[in-house]
Amino acid sequence: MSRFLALVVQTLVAVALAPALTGFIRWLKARLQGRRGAPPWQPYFEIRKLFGKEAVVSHTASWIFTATPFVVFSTAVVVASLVPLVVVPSGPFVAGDLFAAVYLLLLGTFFLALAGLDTGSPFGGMGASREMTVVALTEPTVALSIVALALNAGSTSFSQIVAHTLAEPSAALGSEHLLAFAALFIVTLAETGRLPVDNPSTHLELTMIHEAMVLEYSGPYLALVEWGAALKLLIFLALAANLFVPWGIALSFSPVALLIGLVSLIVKLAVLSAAVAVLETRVAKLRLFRVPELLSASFVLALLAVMSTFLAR
Amino acid sequence: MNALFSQLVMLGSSGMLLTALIVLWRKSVPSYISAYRWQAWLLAAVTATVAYFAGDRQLFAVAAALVALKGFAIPALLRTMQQRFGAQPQIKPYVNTETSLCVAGLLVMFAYVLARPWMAVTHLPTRGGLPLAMALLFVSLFIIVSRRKAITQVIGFLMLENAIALLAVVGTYGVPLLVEVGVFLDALMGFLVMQIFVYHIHETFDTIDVEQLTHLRH
Amino acid sequence: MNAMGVALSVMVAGYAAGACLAALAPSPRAARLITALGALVGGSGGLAAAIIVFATRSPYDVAFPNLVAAAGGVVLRLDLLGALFLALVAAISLPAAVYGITYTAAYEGRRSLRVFGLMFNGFLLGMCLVPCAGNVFTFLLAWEFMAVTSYFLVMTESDHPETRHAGLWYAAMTHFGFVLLVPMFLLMAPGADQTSFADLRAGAALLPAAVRSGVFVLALVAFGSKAGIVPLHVWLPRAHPAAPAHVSALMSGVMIKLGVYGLLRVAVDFLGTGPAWWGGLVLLAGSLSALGGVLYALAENDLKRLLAYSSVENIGIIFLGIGAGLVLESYGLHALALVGFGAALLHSVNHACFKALLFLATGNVDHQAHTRNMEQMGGLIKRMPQTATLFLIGSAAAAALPPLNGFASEWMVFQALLSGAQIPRPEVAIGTPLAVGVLALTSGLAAACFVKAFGISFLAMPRSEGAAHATESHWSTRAVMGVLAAGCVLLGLAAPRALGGLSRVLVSLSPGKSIAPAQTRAGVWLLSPHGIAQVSPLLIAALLTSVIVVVAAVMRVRGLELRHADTWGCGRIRQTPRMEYTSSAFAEPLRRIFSELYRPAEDLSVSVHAESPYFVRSITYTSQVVPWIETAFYDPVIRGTRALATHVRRLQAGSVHVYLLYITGALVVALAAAWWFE
Amino acid sequence: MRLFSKIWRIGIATEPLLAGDPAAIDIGRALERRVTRLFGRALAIRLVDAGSCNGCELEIAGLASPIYDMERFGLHFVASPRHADLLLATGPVTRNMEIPLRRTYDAMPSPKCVVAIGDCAKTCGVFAGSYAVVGPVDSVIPVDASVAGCPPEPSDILRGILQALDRRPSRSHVHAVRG
Repeated sequence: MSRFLALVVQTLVAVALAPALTGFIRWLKARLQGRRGAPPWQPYFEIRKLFGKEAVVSHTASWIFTATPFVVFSTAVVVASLVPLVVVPSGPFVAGDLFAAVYLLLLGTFFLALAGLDTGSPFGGMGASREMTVVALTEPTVALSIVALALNAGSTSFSQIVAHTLAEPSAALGSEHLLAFAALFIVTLAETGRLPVDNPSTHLELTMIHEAMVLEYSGPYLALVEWGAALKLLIFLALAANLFVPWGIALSFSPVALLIGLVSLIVKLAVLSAAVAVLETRVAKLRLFRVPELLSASFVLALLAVMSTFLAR
Repeated sequence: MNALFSQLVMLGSSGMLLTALIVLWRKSVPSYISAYRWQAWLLAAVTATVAYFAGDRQLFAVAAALVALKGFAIPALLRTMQQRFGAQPQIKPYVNTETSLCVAGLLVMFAYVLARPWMAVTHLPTRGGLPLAMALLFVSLFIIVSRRKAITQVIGFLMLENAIALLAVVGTYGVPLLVEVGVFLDALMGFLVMQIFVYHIHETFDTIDVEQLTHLRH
Repeated sequence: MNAMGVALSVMVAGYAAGACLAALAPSPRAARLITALGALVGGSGGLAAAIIVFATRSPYDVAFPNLVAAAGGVVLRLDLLGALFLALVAAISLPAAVYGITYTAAYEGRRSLRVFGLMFNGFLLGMCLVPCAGNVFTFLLAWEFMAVTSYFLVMTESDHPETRHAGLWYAAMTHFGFVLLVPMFLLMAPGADQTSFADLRAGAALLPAAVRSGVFVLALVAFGSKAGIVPLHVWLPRAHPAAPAHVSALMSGVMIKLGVYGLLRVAVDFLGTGPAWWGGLVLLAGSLSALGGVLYALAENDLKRLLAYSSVENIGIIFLGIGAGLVLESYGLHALALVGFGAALLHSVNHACFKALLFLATGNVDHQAHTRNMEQMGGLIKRMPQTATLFLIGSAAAAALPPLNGFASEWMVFQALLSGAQIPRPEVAIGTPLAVGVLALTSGLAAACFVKAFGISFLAMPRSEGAAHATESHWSTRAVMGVLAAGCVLLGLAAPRALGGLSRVLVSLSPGKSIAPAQTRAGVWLLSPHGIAQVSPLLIAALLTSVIVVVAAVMRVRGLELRHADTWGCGRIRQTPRMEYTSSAFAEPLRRIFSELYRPAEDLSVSVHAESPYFVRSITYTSQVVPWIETAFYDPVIRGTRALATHVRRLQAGSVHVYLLYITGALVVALAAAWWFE
Repeated sequence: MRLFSKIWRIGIATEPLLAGDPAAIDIGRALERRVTRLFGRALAIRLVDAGSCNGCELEIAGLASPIYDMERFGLHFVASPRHADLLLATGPVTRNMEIPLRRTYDAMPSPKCVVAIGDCAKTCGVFAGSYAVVGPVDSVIPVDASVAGCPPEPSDILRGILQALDRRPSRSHVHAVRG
C-alpha cells in the first residue's frame, strides 16, 4: 500500500514542481539577458490569476475545445505517474512503459491540435499543422532512443533500464548512452516547443507552433493547458535525467531514500533546465523547413546509438 | 582497465564520426573548419590514449605531430583559403541535408556490417573503434562526392585522411613512425596541390563551384 | 447433425436465401430488407460456428466428395485460425448489413437493388467460405466467387466514369492475384488426388528448399495483392471510394484480412519454418506499405481515398508483425515468433473494427453533405454530433492513442520487433531497429493524418452549402456505428483477454512446438515477451478518467464564468469560413518535407496582359500528388501488354482456313511433344 | 564563448523605478478591490495601436528592455487578447481602428482594465478634430487610467500601469525601489 501512496505523492510533487521549472528557466534567461526578471515562482501567480478569470469560448468551437484542456492536463499527470522521478515506479500499479508514456503524450497533442482547428482561426490551423508535423518527425527518434536503452537493459520498462544503468556504471559513459541522450535532448526541445524549434516567448502569431494552438484559450482553460505543457517539459527533462544519470533515485520506499531521491531530482532538473536556458540564449529560432534537418540529425544520432549497442555485444 | 581503455577509444572515435556528420548537417564552411579541428584533436587524443595504455613511446610523438600539424597548421591554412574565396553564395549540394544525413546513417550501418568479421579476428581492446573508423571513411567519401564547393571537398579529403590514420591506430596500435610520416606527407602534398587548384578555379570561373568544370568540355 | 453442422448450414442457407429472395423481391424496399435479413441470418450462423469451434478448441470437418468429384469435391474444414477470420467476417457483416438498409435507400430510383442484394449476400457467402475451405478446389472456388461478387458491388454506381475505371483496375488486380494462386497450389500439392489441406501440410515438409521458397514468394505476391501491400496496392484507393460505404467497410475491414489469412495459412501452417530472408521480405513489404500508405493518406483530400490509403498503412503494420514472427521463427525462437503473429492477428481484428466504423461514418457524411472532398466539408460536428463523436473514436483508435485498441496492437508489434533485436546476426540486428523507426514514423504520420481527417472535415465552420445543411442520418446507422465504437473501446481495454484467445489460435497452428509465452497478466496487463515491460490500457483509462473527474470537480466547485464571443481574428470584421485551414493547407508542411518521395507534379502559369508583359493578369499554380509508383511500375507493364496484344491480334486473320491450320498445327505439336517426352 | 563573457561582464542592468512627476498619470476609474488583488502579482498586457504615430510604441517597447524590465513586476506582453488582462491603447482612435479596438476589448475575458498611453489617446492631442479621428480612447472603450506625454517616458508608463492596479511600487515585491 505504501508503494501506491509513494507513487501518488510523487505525481503530486511533479505536478506542483512543473510551473517552478518553467519559472526557473524564464528567470535564468532574464538574468542572462541582464534583466532582473520575475522570480522563479512567478508561474504560480499567473496560474492563480488565470483561475480567477472568466473563460471566453468562441461561437464556432464545439465540445472538443472545452474538453481538450482536461485531456492535455490529465495525460501529462498520468505520464508523470509512470516516469521514474523520485522513486522508480515498480510493482503492480505501473500502468505502462516508455512507449505507453510517449503515446499518452501523443494523445494530449492530438487533442490540442484538434482544439487548434476547432475555432476556425487561421492561427489555430497553422499551429496544429506545424505541431503535428514536428511531432510526427520526432516519433522515430524517440522510438530509436528507447530501443537503444531497451536493448542494453533488455526491456522497455523504466525500472529495468534504471536498474541496469545503476548496476553497470561504465555503461553510462558508453557512446550509446551519450548519443541516445543527445537525441532525446533535441527531441525534448522540439516536443515541448523550446528554441531552436519554436520560441515560447514570442508575440508574433505567424512564428508560433505550440502557442498558436492555445491562442483561443482563456481563464481556467488556459491555466490547465499551460500547466500541462509545463508538466510535459518536466517529464521530458526528468526522463533525460533519470534514464541516463539515475544515481540518487530512490530504489526502496524508505523516507530517507525518498528524500534523497527528491533532492537529486531537483538538482538534476536544475542542471538540465539551466542547460536549456543557456542554449536558448545562445541559439536563434530555426526556419520551419530547417527543423526537419535538425530532427533527421537527431534521428541519425539515435540510429548510431542503436548501432553501438550491438557493437558492445 | 581494458574496459575503460576500449570505452575511451570508442568515445573518441564516435566523437570523430560526429564531427564528420556536422559537415553534412551544417551549411557554413567556418563550421566545417572547426569540425575538422575538433576531429584532429580527437584523433590526437585517441592516439595518446593508445600510446599510454599500449606503452608505445613513438605514438606520443605521433600524437604531438598530429596536434601541431592537423590541430593548428591546416585549420589556419583552411581559414586563409576561406577568407579569400569564402564569400560565395550558398551553393545547393547535389543531395539535400535530410537525405544526406539518412545516407550517412545507412553508410554507418554498412560499415558496421562490413567490420563485423574483422572484429572477430583482432582481439585488441580497441577493436570497437574499427567499424567507427570505417564509417568515418565512408562518410568522408560521401562528403567529397555530394558537395559542390571545392573547399568542402578539400575538408572531406582531409577527413578521409584522418579516417585512415584512425583505422591504423585502432587496428594495429599505429603503424611504425616512418610509414605514418610518409602517409601524412603525401596528404600534405595533396592538400597543397588542391589549394592551388582551388585558387585557379576561382580565377577562371569567379566561383568555386565544382559544377562549372563541366563547361571546360565544349 | 451436431451443433456445428446446424450453424454452418444456417450460414450457407441464410446467405443463399437472402441472395435469391432479394433477386426476386417485389419492390426495391422489400429487396433492401431481404438483403439485410439474409445477411443477418447468415452472419449469425457463421458467428455461431466460429464460437463453437473456439469453445471446443477442436477443428470441424465436413466433406461432400460427390460435388464436382473430379476436382476433389467440396471439403469444409474449420480450425481455430479459420474460425477467427470467419468470426471477424461475420461480426463486421452484421452492422454493415443493418447500415445498408437505410444507406441503399438513396439508390432506389437509380440502381437495381435486386442485383445489389444478390451480389451483397453472395459476397458475404464467398468471404465466409474462404476460411472454411478444406481443400484447394473449395478455396479457389470461394476466392473467385468473392472476387466476382465484390467486382459487381464496386460497380454499383457505374454511371460515374471513375467507378468503371476503378472496377477495371480492381478486376485486373484480383485476377492477377488469382492467376498466381493456382501455380502456388500446384507446386505444393504432392499428387493430383491429394488436394486437401492436410495433404498439402504433409507434402510441404518434403518439398525441396527451392520449391518451398518459390511457393512462399508466390503466396506473398498473390495474397499481398489481395491485402494491398505497396507495389500491388493500386486497386485499393480506387475501388474503395467507388463502392457504397458499407461495402467498402466490408472490403477494407475484412476482405483484405483474408489476404493476411491466406499468407498465414501458407507461410505458417503449411510451410512452417523457412530461411530468414522470408521474414526479411515480409518486413520490407510491411515497411513500404506502412510508409507509402500513410504518406499518400496525408496528401489525400477525398475522405474515402484517405481511409483506403490508411488501410494500406495498417496492412503494412500487420505485415511488420508477421515479418517479425517469421524472422524469429527462422532462428528457432518459436515462443517469440508467437508474439509477432499474435500482434499481427490482434491488429487485424482491431483494424477491421475501427476501419469499418470510419467507413460507415464517411458514408453518413457523404449522404448528408453530398460530398466526399474534405475541402468542402467543415463544421459537421455541430450538425451531425453523434456521427462526429463516433468518427473521433475511430480516428483516435486508428492513430494508436492509448486506451483504444489501435494502441494495444501497435505496442505488441513494437515489442515483437524489439525482441527481434536479440538475435546476434548483424543484418537482423540492424534490420529490426530500422523497422522500429519506420513503425514509429508511420504512427506519428498516422496521428497527423487523422487529426487532419477529423479536424478538417468536422470542426470549425462549413465551407460549402452541402456541409451547411447536413443533418444527422437515420438512427439505425448511428446505433450500428455505436456498436462498432463500443467494440473499439472494449477491444482496447480488454486487449489482454483478446490476445490470450489469439495465442490459443496460434498454439493450435504449431502443436507440440512450445507453449506461448505469458503475454498477459490478470487479464489487465499486456506483457512484453520477457514479461518485464507491461502496459495496461484498462489502468491507463482508469487513471485518465479519475484525473479528469477530479479536475472537473475542482473547476465546478470554484465556479466557472463562461462567455461566448467571436473567434479572435486580429480584430477583423467578420469571421468567414474562407479563413480556415483546409486539408491541403494542413498537409502542406509534410508535403514539402517529403517532396522527394511525393514528387508532386507542379506547374505555374502566369498570364499577362496583351499590352505589356510586365502587367500580370493572373497566376495559377497547381501542385498535384500523382502516385508515381503507378506511372513507374504499371504504365510500362500496361504498354507492354497492349503492344503484345496488337501483335497477337494479327493471328486473327479472319479466314476459316487459317483457323483450321492453327488447330492441325497445334495437334501435330502436341503429339510430337508427347512422343518426345516418352 | 565571447557572448557569455560579455554577459558576465555586464551583469544586471535593471535600474530601480524612480518616482516621476505624479501629474503625468491620472486614474480615471478606480478598479475594485477584488480586481487589484487578482492582478496583484501577475498581469498580461495586450497592446493595441489605435492610430498612433508609433512614438508611444517605441517607449512601450522600452518596457521589456533590461533597463526598465517590466517582468520584475509580473507584467508580460501576450499575443492574444484572450490571454490578456490589461489593454494598452495608444494613439487617437482613427475611423478604421474603431471596430478592431472594440472587438479586441470584447475578446478580453473580464475582469479587464484599459490604460490609455500618450496625449493622443487621452485628448486626441495634435490630431484633435481631424476628419480621420473618431475621438480619444475613452470615447470608444472605458479607460481606467491614462498616462500623459508625447511620448511618455517608459518609467511613467510603468508607474501608470502599476498605479492603475493600485500597486504602490514600494509595496510591490521589488527591492530597493523608492516610491
